[in-house]
Order: sequence, then C-alpha cells, then structure tokens
Amino acid sequence: MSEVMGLKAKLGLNVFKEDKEFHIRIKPGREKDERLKKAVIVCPSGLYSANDAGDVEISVDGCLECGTCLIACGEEVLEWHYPSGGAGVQFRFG
Amino acid sequence: MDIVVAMKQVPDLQQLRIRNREPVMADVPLTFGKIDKNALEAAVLLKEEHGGEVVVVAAGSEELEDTIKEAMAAGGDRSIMLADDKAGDLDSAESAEILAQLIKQVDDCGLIIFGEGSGDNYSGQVGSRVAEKLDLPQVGSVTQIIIDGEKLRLTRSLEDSVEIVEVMMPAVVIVTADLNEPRIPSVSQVLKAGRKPKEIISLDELEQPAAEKTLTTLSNLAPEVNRKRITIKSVEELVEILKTEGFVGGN
Amino acid sequence: MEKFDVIIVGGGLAGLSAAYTLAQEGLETLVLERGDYSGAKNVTGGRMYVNPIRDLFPDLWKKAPFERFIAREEVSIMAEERSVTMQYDGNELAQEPYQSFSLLRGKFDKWFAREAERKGAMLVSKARVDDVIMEDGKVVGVRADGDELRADVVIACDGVLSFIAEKAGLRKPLASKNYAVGCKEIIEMDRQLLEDRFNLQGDEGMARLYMGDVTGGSFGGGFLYTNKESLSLGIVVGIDALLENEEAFKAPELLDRFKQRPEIASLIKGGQTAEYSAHVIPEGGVKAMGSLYGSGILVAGDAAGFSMNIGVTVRGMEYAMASGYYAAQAVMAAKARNDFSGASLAEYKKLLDKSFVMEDFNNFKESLDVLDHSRFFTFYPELAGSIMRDLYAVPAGAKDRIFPTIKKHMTVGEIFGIARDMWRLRKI
Amino acid sequence: MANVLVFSDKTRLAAELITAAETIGDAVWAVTVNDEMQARELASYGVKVLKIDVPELCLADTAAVAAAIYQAAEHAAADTVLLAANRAGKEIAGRLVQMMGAGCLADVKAVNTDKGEIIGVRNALGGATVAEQVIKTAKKVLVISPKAFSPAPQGPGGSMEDFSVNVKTPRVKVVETREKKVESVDIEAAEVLVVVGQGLDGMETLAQAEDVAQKLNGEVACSKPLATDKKWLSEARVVGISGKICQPELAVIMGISGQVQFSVGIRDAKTIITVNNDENAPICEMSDYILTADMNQVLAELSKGL
Repeated sequence: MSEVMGLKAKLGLNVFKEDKEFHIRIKPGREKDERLKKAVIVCPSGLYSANDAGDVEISVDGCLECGTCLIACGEEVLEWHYPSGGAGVQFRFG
Repeated sequence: MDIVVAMKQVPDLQQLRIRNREPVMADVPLTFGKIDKNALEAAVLLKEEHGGEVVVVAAGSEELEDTIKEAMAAGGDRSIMLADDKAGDLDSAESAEILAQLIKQVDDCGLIIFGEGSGDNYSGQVGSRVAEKLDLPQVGSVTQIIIDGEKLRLTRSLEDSVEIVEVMMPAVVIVTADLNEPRIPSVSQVLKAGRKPKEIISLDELEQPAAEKTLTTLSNLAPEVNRKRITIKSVEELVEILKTEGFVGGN
Repeated sequence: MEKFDVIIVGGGLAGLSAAYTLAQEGLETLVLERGDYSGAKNVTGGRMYVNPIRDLFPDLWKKAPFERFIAREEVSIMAEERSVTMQYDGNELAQEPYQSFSLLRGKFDKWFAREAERKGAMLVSKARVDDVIMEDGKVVGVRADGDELRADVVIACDGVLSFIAEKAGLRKPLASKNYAVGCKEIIEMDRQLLEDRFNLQGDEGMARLYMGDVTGGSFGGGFLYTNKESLSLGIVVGIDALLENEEAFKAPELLDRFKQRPEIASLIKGGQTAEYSAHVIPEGGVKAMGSLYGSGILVAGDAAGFSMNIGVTVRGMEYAMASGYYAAQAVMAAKARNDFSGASLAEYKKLLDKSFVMEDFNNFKESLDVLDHSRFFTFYPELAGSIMRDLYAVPAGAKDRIFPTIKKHMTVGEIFGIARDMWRLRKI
Repeated sequence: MANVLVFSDKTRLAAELITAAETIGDAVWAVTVNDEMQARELASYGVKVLKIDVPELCLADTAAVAAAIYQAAEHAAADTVLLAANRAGKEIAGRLVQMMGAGCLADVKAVNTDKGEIIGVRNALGGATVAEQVIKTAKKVLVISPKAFSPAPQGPGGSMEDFSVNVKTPRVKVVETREKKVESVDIEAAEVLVVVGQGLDGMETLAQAEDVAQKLNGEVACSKPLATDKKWLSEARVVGISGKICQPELAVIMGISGQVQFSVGIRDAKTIITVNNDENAPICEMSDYILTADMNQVLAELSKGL
C-alpha cells in the first residue's frame, strides 16, 4: 500500500475541518495572470488548475496551508489568509 | 430556576483513523458531541431570557476537567462532573446512574436538557433512563422549547408528525440537532471558562455505585469493502452495464 | 478587557518555548493557537538536535515524547540510475545524552503545550489571530475573532508566513528564492518490520538524507527518519528551483517520483501511508530576515526565518525553541525595566547574537548561495555514481586498473570545476 | 428460549419487529396501544396480541407508554422486548430498559444468534465501524432499525386479548398535532437509487437525474448538503448517518466524494456505480463500476440514451 497512491486519496488520509468561507481566493480579474500558473506547479495538494480558457482555478478542499502558492505567486494575485480557528487541516502526526 | 444540561465527552470522530480495519483511539482528542452543543445552546438561550444558571453535568475520564471548559466557554455557568479515568468508557446504564446522581445535587432544577444521541454511539438512551430514575416526565425529539410560567411548551418533531405538547416542570427534554446553531465562543469567553465554578467527584465518591456494564462488545471493526472496482470509459459502457445487470430493457 | 503580560501568537515550538519560560517566571502569558491543538498545523522533517538547547529547558527532556534517538546517520547521493550511500555509526550517537531524536509534531507539541500550561501559561486553541492592535506605533495587543486582547508584549510565533510580523511592519516581502517547500508522508509500519529492516534495537533510530537526483536536479533533497512505528519520508525543494526546472515536475509528483526510486521503494514496502503534509521552509538565512523586534513585539521561530539548510543537515526546531527562550528572557528583562519599547526589546537580538542561533546563521550565511548550484545536484551525484559503477564493475573481459578508472572521470576541465566548487564551499 | 414481546405504534415497523422476534424467541407476543386495527393485523401474522384500550394513555407520554409495555412484558413472561428505532421507539426504550432492569442495544441492523446468545449488529463510532454486541443481562431490549427486517407474512396461530394496564395521570399533554408535509418518497424502499451530490450543477441537471431515476424504476437520493445547504431536494432523500440507511439493488452515485458520514448510508447496496470527476475520490474504493467523468454531462447523455 505504500506504492504511489493518488494525490486525492493521499489527502483523504488527512483530517480537514470545514470552514465557513474559502481562505484562499484568486483576486478578481487576475485569473489569467501568468504568476498564477506557478501555483499549478508548486502546490503540494494540486489544488490549482488552468482551464481551457487559460483561467487558473483553485479548489481549496485539501489545502495543507503550507503557503507555497502565496510565496510563488505573491499577494497581488492571491487573497490568502488562514482558515478560521479550528478549521482547515489538522495534522495528527505532523 | 436553574437549567441542567447533560453532556457526554466523546472522541472527535473526525480525528478517528482506521488501521487494518481497527479504529485507532489513541491520541484522538476529546470533545462534546454536536447535539450536546445544541442542547447547551438551547439552555443558554433560555437562561438569557428567563434568568437562572446553566449547570452542565457530565461524566467521563479525567480529561473531562479540560473538555468541560468548552461547555463553560459556550455559555455554561457552572459544572458538576464525575471525572475519573475508570469512567472513560461508560455505557448508557452507567452514564444514566451517574448523571442522575449529579443532577440531584442541583437544588432548583426546572429543566434538564439532553441531546438526542451522543456523537459516538447515538443510542439515545441516557435522557430517557435518567428521566425514569428521577421519576420525571420527559419529551423527546424536541425542536423548540418555550418556558411558560411553571409549564414547558415543546415542539416535538416525529418522522411524520409535529406535536405541540405541554408538561409541568421539572421535566427532561431531549432535543434534536435542528433547534439551533451553537455559538462559537470567543477567546475571552474561553479564558473565563476556566474560572467558572466546578464540582468534581470521582467514582468512589458517588452515593451509590454506578451500575454494572450491561453490554459486551464482541467486535468493532470497519466494514470490509469488497467491490469489483471496474473502471469504465464511457456512458455507452455504463448503459451496457445497466442492461446486463438487468436494470434497463429486457424486463 | 483582558490584559496580559505577554500574548504569544502561535502555539508551536517557538511560542511554547517562550510561554514555558515566561510562565515559569510567573508572567501572565496567553498563547493563541489556531489549530485544534498545538501541533495540528505544524509540519517538520522529523528530527530535533537537542544539544544546543538542552540547558535552556533543563527539566523538559526526560519525559519528552520523542520517537527514537538517532544512533546512525546516513547520506545517500543519488544519480539518475544509481546511488552511493555513506553510513556513519559513532559511539557518541548511541550514548546518553543523545544528540538528536526523531519526533512527530502532532504528539510533541501537544505534550509541550501541556507542560507550558503546567507552568501556568494560558493556552487557547482554535483561535485565529487576525491582526495586531497598534497605538502610537507600538503593538499593544491582538485581535482574534472579534476579541481585543492586550499585552505589554506580543511575540509573533506564527510560522513562516508570519502575517503578524507583516502587520507590525517587521517582515520583509516574501521572495520565493528564500523559501523551499517540503512534502512529506508518514508511512506506518509494523514496529518489528521497521526495526529489522533498518537494523535498529529498542529505541534506536536512523536518519538518512538524500542528495542529488532527488528533486529532478533542482536545489533540494530528501529525508527519511525512523519513528517508533512509522517513517517520515519527504523531499524539500526550493520554490524557484521547482519553477525553473525544465522538466516542470509538479511538487507532489516529485515526492511520488522519489518514492518510486528502487532504493526507497524497498525501504517503505509493507508500510501504509497515514498522512500527507507539506509546508514552506525559510531558507534565506540572515540575508532574508526582517526585524526581529519592534515596539511591543518580538518575532521568533520560523516567523523570524530561523531555519537553515546546509546540505548535510536541515535544522529549524532548535532555533525555534532557542529563539522562543531568548524572546522570553528579553521580555523579562524589559519587564524589570518596565520598558517595552523597541530599544528595550532589542535585548532579544543581543541575546540571540551571543547564542548559537546567530552564530550559526552568520557562519552559514553563504550556504544557500553556494549550494544553490546545479552541479551539487546533478554533476557530483553522477560523478560519484559513475566512479562507483566502474569500480565495482567486473566486465566480461579484464577489469581496468583502479587509478585509470577514477582518472577517466576527472578531465582537466572538471578538475578545475571541482576546485572552483571547493573554493565556494569554504564559505560554509 | 424465552418469549419475545414487540411494540411499535407504526404497524409496518411492528410487522418488521415480528420477523426479527421470530429469529430469537419461541413465542412472539405483540402489544398495541389504542389501535384496534393494528391489533387485528398483527394477530393475522400469527402472534399473540395484547390489546390495550385506555384512552388516557397518550403516546406522547413516553413514561406511561413504557410502563404499559413493561406490564405487558411481565404478563407475557417476555424477557426480551423489541422496539423500532424510530424517534418514538428510541425514546421509549431508555425508559423501559430502566423499568425492566434490562440491557439495551439500539439501532440494531442485524441480529445473529449463537448458542442461545443474541448478537446485535450496529453501526458504531459515527458509522466508521460496525460493532457486534451482546447484552449481558437476563432481560433485554433491542431497538431494531427500520427496514432491517422484512415485515412478517400472514400466518396462523394468532390471537388477540384485551389487556388492562395501570396508568398514572398523564404528565404530558398534547395540545396540537399536525401532519408533517413529508414527501411521500421512500428511498429506503427503492430498488434503484440515483444519488447526487455537490457535483450537481443546478436544477436543470436535477431534472435529468429524476428522469434517469424514473427510467431505471428508481428514486433520486442525495448527500446531506444538497438538502440542507442548497435545499434542492427534501431531507427525506438524504442518504447517510444523519439521513437514511439504504440497501438498494443498485446505487448510481454521482458527484459525491464519499466521506464516511455519507457512505455508511449506501455501503450495503448490492451494486454501486460511481460517476465522479476524481478517480481518486474515496467513493471509488467502494464501487463496482467507476466512470471518471463530469456527472452533469453523464446525466445529460443518460437522460437521452436510456
């Protein structure tokens, strides 16, 4: 079972607690910004994808709150804050 | 008049892991069940309207002393608890006996609120058992509580009907999850929670010993999943399967 | 309104070290942790070096829930199709006091939080701090979920992104070249199988670092630590390096690629992945650090950038704990003076400068620039691998002599290149 | 083996309890409260019915109902009482158990007997596990999940006798009763379920799901958020720990990732087909056929193609 498993299945092993709102958003109008494409590569959870129209989309389910996308893309294109208290990923091992 | 809320310390099931079909209980944080929080919220709302104190009663392991702060932060005024590591895994019979004894310590108790099922087991027995032990009337499946003088006016929501019932206090009320949305305490409420009055007793200090366990668990495993897991490529293929399995056409 | 001596934002190692130290001295200390519990948001490679911080927390270590003490150090240099591994066993590693331990933060931080509470610190979890309260250029408290909480000093221990330091105007902008990302799996394994496979007795553990073709030729590496009943396996790769890599591996793919290497696959066989985590790691050293103090505020741990990669060791947790400790010392000195201005709190920097923390950071300040050089991640591993291949090869015909075998790999140009690299390495 | 007594104010559930009782006891007794019709029907299943007719005995007064069942059990010499795990039944159980000095298993979804011992099978830990438990005490109350057993068939040997009980003055007074506007759908009874989740993009596609369900002679069911957050479907159609536990012949699960709170409600389906755009979603683990695709497109095509 330690063979390579799908990313979603791997994320499914973690505990995620629901938040009232999305804690990461692409700033409106920045969907096509080149900087966002970096997130597609660097995000350890693979949450970013570019659609056929070239817009980058994010789905925050499975976010590990690692901060890589914020550092790679910058605050001009991403609105990024931590999930509310007690929400988001909760590592059991860490 | 005080309002008693009975709460059960349960493992945070979101933190539960299954390893080789066995639940891994070690290191799972303890909390209160969702419906217990609804029960507490109902009590706090009633107190805010009618006065009195919200007294939280609970039984569990020694960590309960910590867990109970959650309830104090969310509006409980004081607590009476049995915190004893020998009481970490109580069944309904034991819980009922202990809770009934704790509730007896509340002098001016008009109303005792339970959630309709604990977060972990959901047997929904304890409220009724306590009502019987204390010889109090009870109403279950409650979605609304109105205090009207000495009387309670309750909305009882069953599968196919809704009843409005009246009962004289003191009474046991067992609530469902639909009746409110529990508040999320602020940091300063959490800080104050630790300073609220609490009474803690151990199993040895009970007036009567807790009842014996009435259940034996033979096994408790995650269900075995044994599915074909065949990948199909197209809707046509899907339709074909529906046909061969006999769900469309032919019959 | 609640007023405390100190509010600590973040209940990780830096925050808890500060809280533990402050509460011990009787200061009213509040720790705000956004996770369900301390450790819930923390990710580490998995090994702590205790020596530098042992004396700062003399009572702490006996009962600490470490996984295994590291009795054996290994380094694997990976070329594309082969690897060279060096193993170091030293008596000093296997004797008390042990130099380093593997650990899991979910367990360790949870326990440390309780120890800090026992000393009198107040800990509130599930509490996110949204902002600092500034008055006349001085930090006087924080806002958390609508609550205003005040203190003489706020210590920002909120991790590598440190929004608190940013809001207090102390943090430099986050430049991607100064940061790496780590991706890690916890792989559970039957204790007996693990001990047999890694040749461990009792609580002995091993640590192995992987260099070379771990991260597709990018600046980075891999790690494997043995825990009691699990392995911590992961990779660390520079964010810029990841983006610049021509092969354009995605971060999660790199970890999977690493796991599929035959050398790794055979080590984790029979294990079961139990958790997947990732986090940004500050690697910019002194050059990337912002201000460590301001009026009414101190910054410690990853928030201050206290983490270092010098190739053979990647360290952060000792710096976090030490900086938390020195922050606490500075606060106590400031309290004695009843002066919480920036000038008074500057004591923190002085304490750090005198300690191993800043000494290490000054000694190794060039390491990132030196190591961020693809030759260290492709050329040398391939060289080492090729030499070993030829040394061990027994061809059908006659075997070459050893000296010419090595010499064949060392052209004049390459020798100059190596000399140049060695010259660079003298800086670290 | 001993006698077993069953009670539910819902005749269909009482009929299921009789089937369950027959697997564990020698003689099956039933008790009815102010319901002549039910008494007759249960007698036609071949059981001995104790018919209580006491107008002041009100079903909402749980204590009084429990006391009446207790007296009936004594009369029938029944050590084991079966109740239905609907809301009223579970509420009565705690009270009755306490009166009888019995042990109790609630939400029992299967009953096995082994050397005279009754083993109850029930979901535990929020559905993450399935527990097999035994009641240690001589007297036992089992609260049986609806649909866990099929209703008893007609049979000979039934009888009916009037049974009088001592009832205290009622303490709970019903001042108003209204029927719930419950959608008549019964997803637990459906042989085929098309279960839609948050992948569903809107009401139009929902109509297609309904069309597909109809063509498969089944019903549309959903995951909780579709009923509680989006309110696109009624709560009667929710599958999961806080909805219905279903065991259809076929479940076509679309746009649902498969958290345990949901999957506990469908994992006993005979065949599971999953349509999900994420091939690694946990639901795929528990599926017989997996189509990786957008559920909305698949519904559109299925609606045309079936």
